[in-house]
Amino acid sequence: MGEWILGLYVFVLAMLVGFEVITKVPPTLHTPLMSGANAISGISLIGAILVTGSDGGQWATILGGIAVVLATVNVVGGFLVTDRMLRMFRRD
Amino acid sequence: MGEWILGLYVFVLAMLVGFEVITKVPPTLHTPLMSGANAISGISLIGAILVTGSDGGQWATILGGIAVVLATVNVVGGFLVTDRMLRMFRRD
Amino acid sequence: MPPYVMDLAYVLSAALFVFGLKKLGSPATARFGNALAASAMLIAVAVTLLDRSILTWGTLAGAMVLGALIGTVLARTVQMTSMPELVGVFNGFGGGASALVALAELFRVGVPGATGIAAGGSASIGVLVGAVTFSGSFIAFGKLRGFITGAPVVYPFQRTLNALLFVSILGATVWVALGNHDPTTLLILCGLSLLLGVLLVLPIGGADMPVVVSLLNSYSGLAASAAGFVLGNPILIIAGALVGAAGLILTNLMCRAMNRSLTNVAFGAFGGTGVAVAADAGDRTVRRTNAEEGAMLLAYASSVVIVPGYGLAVAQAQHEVKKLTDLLKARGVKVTFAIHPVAGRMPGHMNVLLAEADVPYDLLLDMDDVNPEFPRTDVAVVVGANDVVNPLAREENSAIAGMPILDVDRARSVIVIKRSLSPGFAGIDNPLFYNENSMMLFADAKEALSELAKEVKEL
Amino acid sequence: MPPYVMDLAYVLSAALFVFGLKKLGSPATARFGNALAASAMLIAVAVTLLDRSILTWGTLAGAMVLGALIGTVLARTVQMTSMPELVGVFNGFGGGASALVALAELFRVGVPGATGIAAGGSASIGVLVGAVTFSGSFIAFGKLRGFITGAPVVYPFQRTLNALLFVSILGATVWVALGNHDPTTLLILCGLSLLLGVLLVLPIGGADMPVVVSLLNSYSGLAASAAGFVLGNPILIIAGALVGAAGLILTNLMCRAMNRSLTNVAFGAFGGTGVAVAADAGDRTVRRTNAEEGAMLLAYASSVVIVPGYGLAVAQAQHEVKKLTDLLKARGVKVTFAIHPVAGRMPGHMNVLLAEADVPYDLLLDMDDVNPEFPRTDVAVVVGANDVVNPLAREENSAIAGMPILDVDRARSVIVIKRSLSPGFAGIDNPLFYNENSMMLFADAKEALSELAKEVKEL
Ligand SMILES: NC(=O)c1ccc[n+]([C@@H]2O[C@H](COP(=O)([O-])OP(=O)(O)OC[C@H]3O[C@@H](n4cnc5c(N)ncnc54)[C@H](OP(=O)(O)O)[C@@H]3O)[C@@H](O)[C@H]2O)c1
Ligand SMILES: NC(=O)c1ccc[n+]([C@@H]2O[C@H](COP(=O)([O-])OP(=O)(O)OC[C@H]3O[C@@H](n4cnc5c(N)ncnc54)[C@H](OP(=O)(O)O)[C@@H]3O)[C@@H](O)[C@H]2O)c1
Repeated sequence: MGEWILGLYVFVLAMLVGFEVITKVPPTLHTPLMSGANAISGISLIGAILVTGSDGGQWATILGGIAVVLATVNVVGGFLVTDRMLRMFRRD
Repeated sequence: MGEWILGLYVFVLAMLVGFEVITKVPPTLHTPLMSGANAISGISLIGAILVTGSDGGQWATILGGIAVVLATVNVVGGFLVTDRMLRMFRRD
Repeated sequence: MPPYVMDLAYVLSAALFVFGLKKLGSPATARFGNALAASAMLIAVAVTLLDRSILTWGTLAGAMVLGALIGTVLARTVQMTSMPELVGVFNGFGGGASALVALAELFRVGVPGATGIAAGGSASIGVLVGAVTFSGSFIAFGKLRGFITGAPVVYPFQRTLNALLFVSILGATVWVALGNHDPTTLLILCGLSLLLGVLLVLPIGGADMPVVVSLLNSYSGLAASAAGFVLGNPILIIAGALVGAAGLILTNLMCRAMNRSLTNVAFGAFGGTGVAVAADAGDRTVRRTNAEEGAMLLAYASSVVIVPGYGLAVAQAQHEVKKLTDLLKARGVKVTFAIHPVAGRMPGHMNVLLAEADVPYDLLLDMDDVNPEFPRTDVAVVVGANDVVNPLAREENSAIAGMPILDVDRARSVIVIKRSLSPGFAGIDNPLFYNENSMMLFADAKEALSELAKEVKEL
Repeated sequence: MPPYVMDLAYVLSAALFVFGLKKLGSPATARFGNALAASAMLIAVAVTLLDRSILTWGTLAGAMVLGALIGTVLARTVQMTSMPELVGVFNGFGGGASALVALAELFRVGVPGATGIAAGGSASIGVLVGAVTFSGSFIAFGKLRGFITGAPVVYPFQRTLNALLFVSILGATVWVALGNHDPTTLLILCGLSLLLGVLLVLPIGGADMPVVVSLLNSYSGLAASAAGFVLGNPILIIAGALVGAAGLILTNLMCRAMNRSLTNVAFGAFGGTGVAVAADAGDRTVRRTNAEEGAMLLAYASSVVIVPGYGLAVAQAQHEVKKLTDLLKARGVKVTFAIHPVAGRMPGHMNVLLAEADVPYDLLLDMDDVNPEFPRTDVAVVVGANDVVNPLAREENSAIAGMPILDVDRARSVIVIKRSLSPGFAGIDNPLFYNENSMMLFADAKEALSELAKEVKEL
């Protein structure tokens, strides 16, 4: 079994989990959920860190550095803004 | 990343899928569901085939051969009996 | 076939298992789900046979044909009422197979596949869990069949012995995991695990066996997963983990339907089937009736609700009840069945039983739907049911307090068909029998029902 | 730290992402879910920083601090009404990062990690999907902000051009996948993908942008997954796939709440916000009212339902509506809000807006709960809503046929606050305005509401 095919298993299973986990979400939560999921997709930050940190030549560092900035904005901003939205849905 | 750790990912994700997939099952279906899941757990047949077929010495063949018999009973019998049960839940 | 086609076929099989399991959980799609799971298995087996360098075709083919034959015969011939036993047996086989695979791999290559401790660990866990499943399932089978006493088995020094066993198994598992797999150690691990399976299930009451089988089912999934780790085969890991998780959820659902917790089942609450507390009739009297009077009551009623229970299954009276139903319907009587979720000795027991006799699915009403109907029901016929209609459940300090029951005592009149006043599974008396509007028809369910049918026909 | 601790930390992080996403989907636990997902991210980042042999700490630290700063400032300062834009921007950044990671890896090692075509393929897919997400998100941003016309952009040879673009991208992707990653090819692939993103989003109406952002969100997950394949990093694969799947489901849910299909959104149905079909008043007349009369009506009503819409958001009148509510409540009037699922321009728009003004969550009623109340309502106040209260939706061949609406026309009287008779998003006339029991209060929502409040206070 190659590493690649195991990756494919992981991908397929994660997709299935993703499909199952989100079922009935009330419209009120659509925007926060979208925003939270969006912050999770900033996971490419990990990739960006690996690429930048590994010292693979000028290009890799430059592209990786930009990627780190973009992904960090996505992650930090995404989670914060989601929390800000959700804080508003309070009950009296 | 070792193959082992990827296996762990696969395991954890599959467990999560398993938990999500079964939620509210009416009591009527408990027995067929149990029986169907039981047939799936006969998947060790694949392992038994690999062990028996690979010609790894007398012991492996004997143990493997018994395993193949047991697992095949589980798989074939399990799916058939589940179907037999489910065929009975018909609507007039 | 190029290797990546194989790999993709395995991935497809994994996805089909998931969909199959999902569909199995809902009534309308359950049969389709079972077919999906079966095709997933077929794909996985076919790919394995085609792809891997199979050397010893002879043994393999023989073993598979033999297994398929046994499986088919068992599946086709078994009585519907023996389903839980059969599932238990199959389950034991699956667990046994996983244990053997792990064992064979340990024999074959010492530490197989991947890195040391992880592989060794999963192999020894595979042997342990698989063997526990195997022996535990057969004790459950014995209890369900009645070979082994249904009552919880208790003996002196039980706790000390169990603790000792636990420690030794832990030791053996770690020892094997660390790379020591000479045959002696392996046999000791096997033996201890088999013993553990026996000792875990023996103390549990016979009627709780369906829950035990479901739990062992979850274990057999985990054992298959462990075997998957040993061989580095993802499809085993996935299918095993799916069953492991789904089985756990299902076990929980089953416990909840019986209004009990898993710990309560595992460590015994009210005894097993064998425990028959003498009926404490006191100074209360029951009203007896016979088939003739019963038939009159039924034939001239406008609505009848039949409440089947464990006794219907024991007497195998499903065809008789169907016949009586047809006769009454022909006379214009509205007949329905009230199905309690834990009537009988396995979930869905009554449904399976009545389906076997071709009682239309639509006539079977769930507890929540039928309870509001009882006050408007002329006659409720309780056939071999007891605990599920016991009004004591409404009292706070009874053994079955809190269990939801069928409110038959609210019907205009109640005919109870059973052989005596002896209690049911919970071993407690039933005040229903002494009610003003209750009549006892003491007889075997099969006989009573066919007599009733005969009398109705003659009216 | 031994390597397996790292590995286990990654596995833990993956599981936390799943739980976080699950919890995010239900109102009571959403905030906790977000926190879970954030801690999963923290764990993953910490493990990566600790474990991997990071060489160029300087650039890395600088870039992270910069990103965190920008993210924090944006998240804290943005107006609640600009949320969809902000999410769009963040999303674009995430997609861009994934594309850059794939690109950098291609630059760095030629074919990275695993075997040829698979790795090359995932890299080029990563670049493609990431770049589409990036440029598409910024067009969506522009449309939401109004930099770019909200109307669907149409130009000659649109189809031919798109087809050509598609073919060239397909060619470039395959070419790169096959192992050709000289800078020129990569730049061409990048450029074409960016163009594709622009051309895909441009033709979609401005008001559909929330759906587009959600779809692009799903893409950015897939891009992260692709980057994960490139680097052989399972946590990227998992988190990416989760978002990919969840985003798809969410997009579907959003479409369903608007009673449209995804194809319908993607290929334009009724135009964008800019399309203002002239109101065809014909010979019908409307009854006008003013703040004084309106205030009287409200103050002496016993029940008032306020129906907020897009105009409330445009006018930023959430605080004024809250003030009016408080004044009315002080006078003993029962005030509630009727929230249509697609009122405004993003799902939950009204909830977010009213929450910002501290309107208690309990006062907000869903469409299904409030509709039966209208016949018992004295005054319905429609504030900057139009399509969601348009009775034409009940007619079969109108542009919004079948869209469920709020039945304000069944209230005893209706006050409609908007600036003119011009139509809303769907661009169609609204017969509600000409009803007998409707009164139009032509004004900006903010002004009208504060005047009403002033008049109520003076009564
Ligand atoms: N469904 C499940 O999954 C499950 C699993 C485990 C435990 N349980 C437990 O099992 C019980 C089920 O309740 P239930 O009301 O169905 O059964 P029950 O309470 O066990 O009562 C069955 C009755 O049937 C009578 N009976 C036995 N053989 C008969 C025959 N040949 N003809 C006529 N009557 C016969 C017995 O009385 P006589 O001896 O007087 O005839 C007995 O009282 C519950 O306590 C439940 O918690 C259920
Ligand atoms: N929620 C979502 O997720 C979403 C997403 C995409 C599309 N949509 C669509 O958007 C529409 C939402 O319906 P809606 O009723 O909320 O809005 P609408 O139908 O678009 O109507 C908004 C009305 O507000 C008025 N308005 C604008 N600015 C104003 C101001 N400053 N003061 C007072 N009034 C003002 C406008 O009339 P005047 O110009 O006369 O003032 C306009 O008719 C639906 O068609 C829905 O399908 C919703």
